[in-house]
Amino acid sequence: MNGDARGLLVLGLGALIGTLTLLGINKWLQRFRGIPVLSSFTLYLIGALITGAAAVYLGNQLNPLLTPLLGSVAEPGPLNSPVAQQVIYFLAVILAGIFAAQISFLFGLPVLTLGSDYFGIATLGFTIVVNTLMINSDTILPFPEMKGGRGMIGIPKLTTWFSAFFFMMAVIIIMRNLVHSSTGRSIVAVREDEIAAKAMGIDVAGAKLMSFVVGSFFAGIGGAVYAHYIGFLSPGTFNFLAGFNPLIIVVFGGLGSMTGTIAASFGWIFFLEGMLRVLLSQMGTEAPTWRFVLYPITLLLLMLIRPQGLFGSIEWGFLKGPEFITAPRQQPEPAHKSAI
Amino acid sequence: MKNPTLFAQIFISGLQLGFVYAMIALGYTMVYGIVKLINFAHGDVFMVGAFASYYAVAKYRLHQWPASAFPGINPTLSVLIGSITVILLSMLVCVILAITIERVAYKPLRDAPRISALITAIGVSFFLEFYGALNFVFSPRFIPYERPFEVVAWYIKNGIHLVMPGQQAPENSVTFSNIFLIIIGVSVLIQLFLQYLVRRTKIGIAMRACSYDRQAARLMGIDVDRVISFTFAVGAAFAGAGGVLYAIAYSLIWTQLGILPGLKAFVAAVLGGIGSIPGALVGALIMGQAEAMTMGYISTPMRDAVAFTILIIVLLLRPTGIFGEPEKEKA
Amino acid sequence: MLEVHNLNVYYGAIHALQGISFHVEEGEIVTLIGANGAGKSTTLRTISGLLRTRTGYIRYKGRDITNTPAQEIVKMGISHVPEGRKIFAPLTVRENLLMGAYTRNDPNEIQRTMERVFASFPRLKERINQLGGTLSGGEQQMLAMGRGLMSRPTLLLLDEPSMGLSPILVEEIFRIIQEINQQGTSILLVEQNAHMALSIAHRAYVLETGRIVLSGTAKEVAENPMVKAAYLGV
Amino acid sequence: METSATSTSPTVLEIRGLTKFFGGLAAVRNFDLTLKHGELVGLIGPNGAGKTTVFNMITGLYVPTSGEIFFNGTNIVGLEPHEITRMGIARTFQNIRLFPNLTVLDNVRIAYHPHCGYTLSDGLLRTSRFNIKEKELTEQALDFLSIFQLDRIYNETAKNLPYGEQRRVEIARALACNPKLLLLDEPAAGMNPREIIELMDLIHFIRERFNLTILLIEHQMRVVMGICEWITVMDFGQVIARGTPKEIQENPLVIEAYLGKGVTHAA
Amino acid sequence: PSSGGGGGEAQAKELKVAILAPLSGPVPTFGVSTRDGALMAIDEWNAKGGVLGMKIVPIVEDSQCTPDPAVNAANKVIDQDGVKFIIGEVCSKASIPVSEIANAKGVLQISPTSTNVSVTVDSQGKVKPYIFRACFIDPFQGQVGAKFAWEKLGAKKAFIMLDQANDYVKGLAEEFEKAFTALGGEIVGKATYTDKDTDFSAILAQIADAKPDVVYLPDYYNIVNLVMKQAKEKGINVPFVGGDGWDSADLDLAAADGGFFTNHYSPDDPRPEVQNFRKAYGEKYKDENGNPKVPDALAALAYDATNLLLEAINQAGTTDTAKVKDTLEKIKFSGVSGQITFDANHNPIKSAVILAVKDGAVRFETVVNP
Ligand SMILES: Nc1ncnc2c1ncn2[C@@H]1O[C@H](COP(=O)(O)OP(=O)(O)OP(=O)(O)O)[C@@H](O)[C@H]1O
Ligand SMILES: Nc1ncnc2c1ncn2[C@@H]1O[C@H](COP(=O)(O)OP(=O)(O)OP(=O)(O)O)[C@@H](O)[C@H]1O
Ligand SMILES: CC(C)C[C@H](N)C(=O)O
Ligand SMILES: [Mg+2]
Ligand SMILES: [Mg+2]
Repeated sequence: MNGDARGLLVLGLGALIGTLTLLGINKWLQRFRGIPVLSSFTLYLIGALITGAAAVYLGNQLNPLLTPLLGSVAEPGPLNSPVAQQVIYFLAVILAGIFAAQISFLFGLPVLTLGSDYFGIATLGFTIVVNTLMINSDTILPFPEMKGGRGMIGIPKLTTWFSAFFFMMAVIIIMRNLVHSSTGRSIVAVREDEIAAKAMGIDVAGAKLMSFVVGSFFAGIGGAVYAHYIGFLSPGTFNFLAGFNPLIIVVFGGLGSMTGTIAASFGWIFFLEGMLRVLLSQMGTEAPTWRFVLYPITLLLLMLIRPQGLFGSIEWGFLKGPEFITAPRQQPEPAHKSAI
Repeated sequence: MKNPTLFAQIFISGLQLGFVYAMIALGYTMVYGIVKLINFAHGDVFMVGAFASYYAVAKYRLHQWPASAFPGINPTLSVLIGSITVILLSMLVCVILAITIERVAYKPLRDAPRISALITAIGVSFFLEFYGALNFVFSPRFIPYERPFEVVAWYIKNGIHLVMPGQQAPENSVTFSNIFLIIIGVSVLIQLFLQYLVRRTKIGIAMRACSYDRQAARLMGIDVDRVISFTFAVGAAFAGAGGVLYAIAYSLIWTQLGILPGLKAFVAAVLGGIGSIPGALVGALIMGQAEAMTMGYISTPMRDAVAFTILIIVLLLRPTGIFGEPEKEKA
Repeated sequence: MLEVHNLNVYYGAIHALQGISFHVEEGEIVTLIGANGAGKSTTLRTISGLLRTRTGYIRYKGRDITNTPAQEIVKMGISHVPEGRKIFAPLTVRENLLMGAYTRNDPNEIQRTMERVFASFPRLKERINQLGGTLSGGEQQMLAMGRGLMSRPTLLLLDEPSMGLSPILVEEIFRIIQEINQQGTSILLVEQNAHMALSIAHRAYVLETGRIVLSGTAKEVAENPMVKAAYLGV
Repeated sequence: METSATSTSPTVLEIRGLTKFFGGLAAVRNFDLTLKHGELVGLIGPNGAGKTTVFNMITGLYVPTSGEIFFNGTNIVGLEPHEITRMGIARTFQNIRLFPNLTVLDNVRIAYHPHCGYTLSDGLLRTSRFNIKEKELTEQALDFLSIFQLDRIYNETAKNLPYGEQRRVEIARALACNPKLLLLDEPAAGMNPREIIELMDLIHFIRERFNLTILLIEHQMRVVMGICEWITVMDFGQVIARGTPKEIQENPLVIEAYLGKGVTHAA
Repeated sequence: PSSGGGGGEAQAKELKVAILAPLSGPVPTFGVSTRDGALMAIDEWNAKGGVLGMKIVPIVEDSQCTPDPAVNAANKVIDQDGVKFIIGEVCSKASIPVSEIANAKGVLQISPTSTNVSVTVDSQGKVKPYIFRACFIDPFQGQVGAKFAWEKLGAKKAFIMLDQANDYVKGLAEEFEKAFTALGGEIVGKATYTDKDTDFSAILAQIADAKPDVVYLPDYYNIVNLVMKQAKEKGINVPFVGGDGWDSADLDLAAADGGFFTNHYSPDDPRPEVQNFRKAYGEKYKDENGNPKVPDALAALAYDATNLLLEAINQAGTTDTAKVKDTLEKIKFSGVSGQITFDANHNPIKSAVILAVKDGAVRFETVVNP
């Protein structure tokens, strides 16, 4: 394989991972149209850090115990076999998702009673608080393994093309099924009008919490996959500005459309990374800056031309909801006439 | 308290920070109030204000125009007039910038989903930061800022005394500077002006009317676009003034200097109750003190955690901020 | 005084008005009646500049005001009291009324108009410092009318002023409409309560799915058998 | 017009001493009301009398300052709105509250959420139960829509409908909540006389068909006088009169406060 | 068409060398000097016919002195360009994560200036076989700073300012503290900040309150500019001492006036290697006004590191990184910044200089030998 093809592969993997995270957030935005829910990026971080920390920590603690199982580099033991590693990796990713979901549950429980914009702002606050704590996790919190703002190194790089794709498909299918179920409808109803939703027998707080937690679960999974892809993690990567990226992508793709989110996240990564490569050869030092000059301009133009996003609320192929209306209904005999 | 003078010193720096935040927070509050848009570019307008004054002073020496136009003028008066000119010029630059942004980027999206406008605002913010960072625009670096007037400091110890240039204030004294006084003065004036504008003048009431229902406002004969532009302009003018004072106070500028103060000011506005003008001030002062106290007594890296924890707690206790009116909705 | 010719108005793909023409003369009360979704509100919104027409023209006192922005229309003396009242909820009653007089500048004149509004709606004077949003439905309707009058219009567009009002207030409102009219303001009235509308109007138009299907004096229209069946429920 | 409602029917709703203050203002004061099964009762009164506030308290959107509300014998004061709905009380809103960006069909299907018949995991896994139930409820929702002659526009976005159709969607949606007690807040507002007559028929029809008890707020005297068996009149938060439509129409207090002299021609 | 791929393609005509330098981000002068120094060395080798008959192709990536972009850049050059030799990164906090990747993939990395211990050794204290550096390490640098403060400045009480999230700053601060207290000094206060901070008044108030004899500020020049400017305005006249992070054309000389810092070399060093290098560099690179640029330590070390790498490849006679690394371990190399031989942890033993910022210029103060 020549270098360029390999480059594409790397980019593609990045795009997959991006997609994975973003889907988690899309879910959210569908409900909170109009609010930047930034904390999903934090949860993404939490997911990432938790697997990372667990990997490093457990590695250190269990090393002596596991040596017979792990074997040495020359003679790998049973746990060090690629299969065993992958199994552990899959469990770790799912655990990270669960953990992120739990954190968001605890945070969401009190905060979800806030009005929509205030909720968004509280999550922004949450993002920053968690990020700050992460940066200080080695000095203030008792997690020296996480190395605080200096970042964790040496996380096993276990994410493969296959596993990223697997998780992405899983998330997409779960999302699709959720959105087109009664629960999905109730979440949308809450977004549209809380009071009316209450009057329809929908537990508004519950629905909010539900969507929040599901979104966080996906974000946690995304984070874990990312952690095991990049092999290095630092909280600085997940600051509140970076938290806008998923938001931008989701809006770009079209708020009501999963198809759009998927397309936009691939497009976004190719666009930004591709732009850097192209520019770098021509602009030298200023290339990274130019990239962030051109990128908002593109964004602006797109928003002005298609404010509803690339796909609006169009859904393609198997992402569409199931159709239960069998035959076109003809004008019925007005039933009530008989009652008079 | 171990050391009361240290506390007082920290309190003063928190106060100064708080009043700077207040100047930015007002713009956020006003714009949010009227178009329900978190104008993320506002912090960058603040930055442009700082840069405008930098060019006016360092490149064009505008702060010295009275002295060169009328030789023999009282030097204090000259500095005063010159500095005011610089501030007004920066405000003007910011106003023009903000109106342009509003026209080009936000107005076409007025009927689009709110989130589209928000994304656009983030885009504009990125653009200003990075376009400014190009070498032929401003610079990617930190630039030392030349002040239009000199810092004069006083210390309090058995009365108020002047600190001689180049010398240290005596031990156990609390110092403050003319910049501190100016920031507070300007900030309070702006506050009063706005309060009057919004509560008492026709355009102020029209701003609130537009904020509630634009269609209905148009039926009253209100030129909604003008009112919105006006709101952006007023907010930008204050941010511009804030930018100049911030640059004078910390005397180093770069193109991303608006991000964090912008964010903090926005949070301050929320803390105080977004839409409320006294709320913006109170929220900003709380933010300023929270940060200063954390930096002084806990540790600097923790200050955002503390400030934002306060935000979350306040929101839990008063879901619409300290001065915010409860979200009234008749079912 | 107001002449509307061949309006075609669209909401996206929906063709809401399909070539509407009518006129209102000085001192008249003209009513538009029609079923739900016939396009009555759309007609008013087009006249007051909230919507644009693709074809045709609107003339007011001989001037072409087609597709003029709403704020300009108000200055020319047309005031639109919208469907659903559209009170500024966070503003007090007084501030709401002041907004009605936004295009005017003389404070004394404005004060005088406000007194006249209070004379018509004494309830509003009692509540002058209450927030608009906390008024009851009827009070809000009074405020909306009062606010519409604050610009001292020569033509008042009223969109379903009786909706949601108690019977006694419905009568009251119609009485006030007549009063306003007698003081020299022409009125274009959109109503579901065809009974009442026809009883005070001089002339009437019947609108059906974006077209005018019938016109004439109020009396003629009220006696039309089709109207009787469809709109008067007799 | 005689219906099954008699004094021997069981009590569905009983309100005792209900009071609500907004700040210093008593929007509702010491309000009592009893509804028997199958009754169709009107609640009228001048604007601002507190009628909607009573509805808001019954449905749990406002918490009463004091008083009790018994629904089928249970005190529902303090319950969450969605719990109350699930017990069998559905309503419409005076100022229509549809889910504006959703289709007509989805507006109605949302009301099935508490009793959709499948669990979240069925939905996530697309089990056969999900498919069967979802199909069932879609059919049913369309049936409701067809009663209101809305089935042909099931795919329209709610906010684009004319006012009168929106009102009908709202009633259809309330019915889909599977209520025993239906609260209608000014259902005829914005309808023309012909549509009002149709609406009256509809209200009758759904009461029979779904075995409902209905409490109705309305300013159109034709509706109230035409279909209600009993009427309660409020003013300044208090009950000023109760009785049959005929009695109410002749009650001088009501005429003075509410009906005015010209009432006769409206009925 | 590239030939990057797997090991030992002897017939390759090109040798790709990646240069990871912070061209943008908080400390761009580090990146520019490093790139220029490395490219100068590569140009010189190419002029002489390359190494082992191969033309050297530099691949410059902007790593921003920030872990994530640096890791991405490293992944890109390794996976996409098939690079097997990396010069960089400059900053320890970026070099450390890069070293993990490089070491795991058997890519040889020489950091010219990353002084933190963890660059070449892992968390268990074992050396990373494929990672080297061309500079001294922080335990030594911290010691030099402490000794200077204690002996030359006569300081008894020191105040330390540090950014916890920067490996270099944190490490150096710790080493300084150790050395200074060992000498008998007292640390009267420690304050942390982040690299996002611009307002240091609270810390400066603490300093004024603690009345130290010296403030140790081992951060990069961007932070130094901010802090010292505000300190001057607060009337704090205590001398500041720092590390090699101060070395930049963008150091605000007025603000930093009266400060001292430890560094790898001084361009005023009269040794002919230094003066020849300075001259050649100045001819090749000009500043905005067209005057010859004076190479700072970053340029000198990047130049040395690149030469070191190419020399090792030359001596090993192969581009197999396993062999080159063995050669490096035993190499004796004489560079602009001094003699380089590696200890067991792949760290060269080198002397340090102390520079003083005085009256708008940076002046050579003393040399300190290990
Ligand atoms: N904002 C809108 N978007 C799309 N279609 C609209 C919109 N507003 C109105 N319509 C459509 O335009 C047509 C005319 O509506 P209009 O509101 O003018 O009717 P109306 O006669 O005032 O009815 P009503 O008595 O219910 O108020 C209707 O078919 C309606 O569905
Ligand atoms: N959330 C609230 N806050 C303050 N006052 C309120 C609130 N809701 C209702 N009110 C007041 O309570 C009184 C009763 O209001 P309510 O809406 O119940 O009247 P109503 O009888 O339904 O009138 P209408 O027929 O006009 O709809 C009114 O004076 C109203 O202003
Ligand atoms: C260029 C130098 C200031 C880099 C520093 N020695 C570090 O390790 O981060
Ligand atoms: Mg209408
Ligand atoms: Mg009501």
